[in-house]
Amino acid sequence: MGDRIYLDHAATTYTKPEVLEEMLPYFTENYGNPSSVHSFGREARKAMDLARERTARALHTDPGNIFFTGSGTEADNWAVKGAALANRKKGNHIITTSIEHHAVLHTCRYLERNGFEVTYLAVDKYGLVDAEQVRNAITDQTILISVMTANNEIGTIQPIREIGTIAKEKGILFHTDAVQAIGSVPIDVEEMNIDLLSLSAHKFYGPKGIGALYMRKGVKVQQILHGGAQERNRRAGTENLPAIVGLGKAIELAVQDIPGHNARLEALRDRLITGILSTVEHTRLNGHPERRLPGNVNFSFEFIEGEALLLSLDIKGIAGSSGSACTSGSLDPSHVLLAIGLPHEIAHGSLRLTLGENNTEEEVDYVLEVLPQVVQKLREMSPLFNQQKGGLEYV
Amino acid sequence: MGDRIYLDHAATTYTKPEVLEEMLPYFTENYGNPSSVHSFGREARKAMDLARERTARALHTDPGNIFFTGSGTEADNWAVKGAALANRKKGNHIITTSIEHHAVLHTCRYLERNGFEVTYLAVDKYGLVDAEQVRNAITDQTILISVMTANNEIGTIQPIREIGTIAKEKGILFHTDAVQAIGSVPIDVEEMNIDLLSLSAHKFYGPKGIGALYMRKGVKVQQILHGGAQERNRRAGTENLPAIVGLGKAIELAVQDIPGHNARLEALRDRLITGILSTVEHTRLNGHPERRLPGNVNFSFEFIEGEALLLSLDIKGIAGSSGSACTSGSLDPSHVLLAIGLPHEIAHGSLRLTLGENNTEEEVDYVLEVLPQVVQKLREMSPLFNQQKGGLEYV
Amino acid sequence: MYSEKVMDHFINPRNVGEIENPDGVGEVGNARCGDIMKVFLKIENDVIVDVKFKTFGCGAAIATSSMSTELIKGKTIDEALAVTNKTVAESLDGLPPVKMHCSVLAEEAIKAAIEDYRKKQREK
Amino acid sequence: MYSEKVMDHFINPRNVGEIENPDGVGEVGNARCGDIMKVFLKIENDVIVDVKFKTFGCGAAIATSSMSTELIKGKTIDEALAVTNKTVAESLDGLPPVKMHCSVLAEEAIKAAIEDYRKKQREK
Ligand SMILES: Cc1ncc(COP(=O)(O)O)c(C=O)c1O
Ligand SMILES: Cc1ncc(COP(=O)(O)O)c(C=O)c1O
Repeated sequence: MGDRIYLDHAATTYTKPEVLEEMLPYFTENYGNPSSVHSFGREARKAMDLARERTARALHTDPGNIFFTGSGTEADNWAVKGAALANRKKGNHIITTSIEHHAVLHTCRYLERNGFEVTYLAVDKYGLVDAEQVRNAITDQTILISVMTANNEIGTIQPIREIGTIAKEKGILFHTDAVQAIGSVPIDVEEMNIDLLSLSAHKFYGPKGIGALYMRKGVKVQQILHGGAQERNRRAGTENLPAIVGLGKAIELAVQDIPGHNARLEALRDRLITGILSTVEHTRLNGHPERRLPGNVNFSFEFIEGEALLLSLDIKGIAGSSGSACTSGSLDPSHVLLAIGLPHEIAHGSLRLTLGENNTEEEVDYVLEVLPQVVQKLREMSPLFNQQKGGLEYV
Repeated sequence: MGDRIYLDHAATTYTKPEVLEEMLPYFTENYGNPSSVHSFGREARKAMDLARERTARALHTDPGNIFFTGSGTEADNWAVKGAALANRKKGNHIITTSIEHHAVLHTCRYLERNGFEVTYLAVDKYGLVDAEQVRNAITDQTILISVMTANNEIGTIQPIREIGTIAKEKGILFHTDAVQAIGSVPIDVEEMNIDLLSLSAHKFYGPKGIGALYMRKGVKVQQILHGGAQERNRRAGTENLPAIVGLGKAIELAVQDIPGHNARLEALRDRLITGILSTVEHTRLNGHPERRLPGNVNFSFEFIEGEALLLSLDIKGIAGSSGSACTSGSLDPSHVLLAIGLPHEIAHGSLRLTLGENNTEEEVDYVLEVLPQVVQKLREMSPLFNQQKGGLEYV
Repeated sequence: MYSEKVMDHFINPRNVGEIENPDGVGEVGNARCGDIMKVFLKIENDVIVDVKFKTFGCGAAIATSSMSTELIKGKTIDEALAVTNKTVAESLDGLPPVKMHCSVLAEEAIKAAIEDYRKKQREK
Repeated sequence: MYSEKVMDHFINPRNVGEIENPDGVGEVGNARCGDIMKVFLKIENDVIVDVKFKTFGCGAAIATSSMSTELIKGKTIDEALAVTNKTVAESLDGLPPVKMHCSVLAEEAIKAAIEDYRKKQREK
């Protein structure tokens, strides 16, 4: 056990040493621009081709369908804006969910300001979208469905395959934000009828600042970054070669043994969940009890506020995150927690602990030792705790 | 002298070892997300703040005016699209030049398809824009002037200060693409009346996949990447911390001793130019004889084609680039070479050699030994050479 | 993000708790917004002889609660009323801009408690 | 980008040069597009006994010139006419898609030279 315990892998992961190692030569030695004719350029191009192949293999598609971007956010923006604008003549309606990442939600808001109509599907108390609800929301104007594979806050895994089938049946483009899912949810874009898929390397032990968009061949998507002819003339900007190499290596490692990876993380996750439920009262597990990411733990602790909880844990060497308004930079707590029906006061008291490959049982046990004390201390300070011994009411 | 000579620094530079060294801990140790509350996040935030300060210092502005992007291309897209769309109510006219990088030009074409009017100013035979021409192009609809600080192909340095003065006088936003200029042209955004400035780290020995946009406080620019609240709510996406750290270090080094850096490169550049002019006939130096980037050498060799020249040089271990259509992936040769008045057939035979900090006199002398032989060999193969012993005619 | 002083008052908050039969009680904020502060005062001869607080809120809310109660302890009511949110923030070596509202909360809670005391006095 | 064969024919192009008093000459392409190929034929009894070329163009243009002239040397006119751009590209172990037009250039230059030869025969 190190001196600090990192339990915020959903925010970002470390880059694995073996990934970094593959990247290093591309900074100082093989630093050519893949578009260049000379030997430096050819070496770069070769490395890029390999990374594209590895990425394609992980998604069960052809390298020609993979386009590298500067982030998961850019991939989401490109998919949603690009598909909407390119298919504007067919219709102006988009279906998404109320618990998407802001990269999708705020892009939808932008499109709403520009003449599109967006349906934000509600989710159930576990954060699950109902595929039939998607079907019912379709109108003759619907051109795009965007539903994330797995939620970044509460870890709920959506019925992507079912939604893909409906989208295909209706001839509507289907985008999924798989940023949190890569390495935990097996993806086959063909089988799952996915037309567009976003991913981001720093969520699966690759470097930050590199993502990819899978686009099925023939799908019409407008360009959003204009300039040079890179990425087969669809995404301009000198290719970020070291990061592309890192993404390729990281995704290869990430999909190598998903069942094994999941089993390991789920064991830790369930130990943490069970431990918390059995030691801390007035506590609620957020997200789906079974259909959840293997590394995701999300709790609401009544009567206390999330940032204070995070700081207290941080002092004890535990790094987590929260959907509290105080940590989101906005006035309201997490839109995801509100969407699953938590009242504001409960949502403020949320804690997300996301496990990664290096976490150990020992670390989990340390958290289980410290967390109840910290919660207790904050509750004793809280005016809400005394007032309502029985706990606040919520659905 | 290494076994290969890299003379394509305008395409991309290697990352300096001392830059890479500062980046490394942020991959595997201090890998936190700068938006996180915990100690990993705070370390990340601190490193990001330092990088922003260093960048601001290099441009003589406040850190609050610096926004990191995923590339120079993104910075250009953001500046031009963002300023145009945010100021649409004031007018729909943009002034730029015919020799901008495609990141600006193709963005302007996109805006033209969306109701904007763009004036593409002509340049003289040296690639120079006339500031008075800018003034004359202004209409009551003009909302943005975008002129690059220095050209990436022929190295010509524009009268940015004069254009800035005119823009300020007329109350029009002024953007400059300084991607090629950082480290060679001293920049003071205040003195030069620049409202928006794009830069890209991999052109000054920083990493690829990271750029920055300077935006003067109060300037209205629309967001182009929607999502999280990063970069003070103006550019979404998890911050690419290692690359941001690298940009900060690289720009600090790049502006440390611009006169010294320029003197060294100019000596090599002029040795190369003089050497080529004195050994190869039917040859033309492209770009301005004095107002040019210290590392830029650009020649047209009549009767031969650029890609063949590049390949031949590559075989001899010399890495350069060309404005030939065959290397640009388009049907026409470089728009810059055409804009300075070269006929197509001459533009095809262009060679750009761009020097960097590690190049030596010995390397230049090797190029001067090899290049005339290579040109001669290709000319002897060319049907144009025999036909026209006197050389083709052009203005 | 937070100064050392803020962290000190967050980790070891002074004056946490309740006062039985307080002379004045003030509660401001609401749970919906994620911030509630409740202040209890014991007052003798217009002097605040004891003060306690309970706070539901972020690190800054707890630290400003702690600091502001320290600042008014042993002071006269008039002196306590002169303690502004700026004073509290400065005594903590500053607060991040997005957290300034927490110091306002502390100021308001104290004012509300004194108001409550005065009301009770008038009612006596 | 290029196969080893392409690079070999680019570095050591076969049949470069001109033939004095050729029996047929063909020139296709233009300098504006960056590609010109000129083919010179020496023909005896309908057999191409010698062939030379001059090319202004990229690496692929030079390599296809070299390969296509090799392929027709010693062949009858009919055999030479049967050499398509696909044959040339395949003999070079393939060309990048954006360079396929270069092989078309080579095929056309040879056809033009044979056409020229036939025209001259008819005029005799
Ligand atoms: C579900 C989801 N989508 C999109 C993103 C955006 O990815 P990035 O921060 O790499 O731009 C994230 C993470 O931040 C995410 O969790
Ligand atoms: C003048 C100029 N502007 C913009 C760019 C684009 O920068 P990047 O490739 O980093 O996106 C480049 C280089 O490619 C350039 O030379």
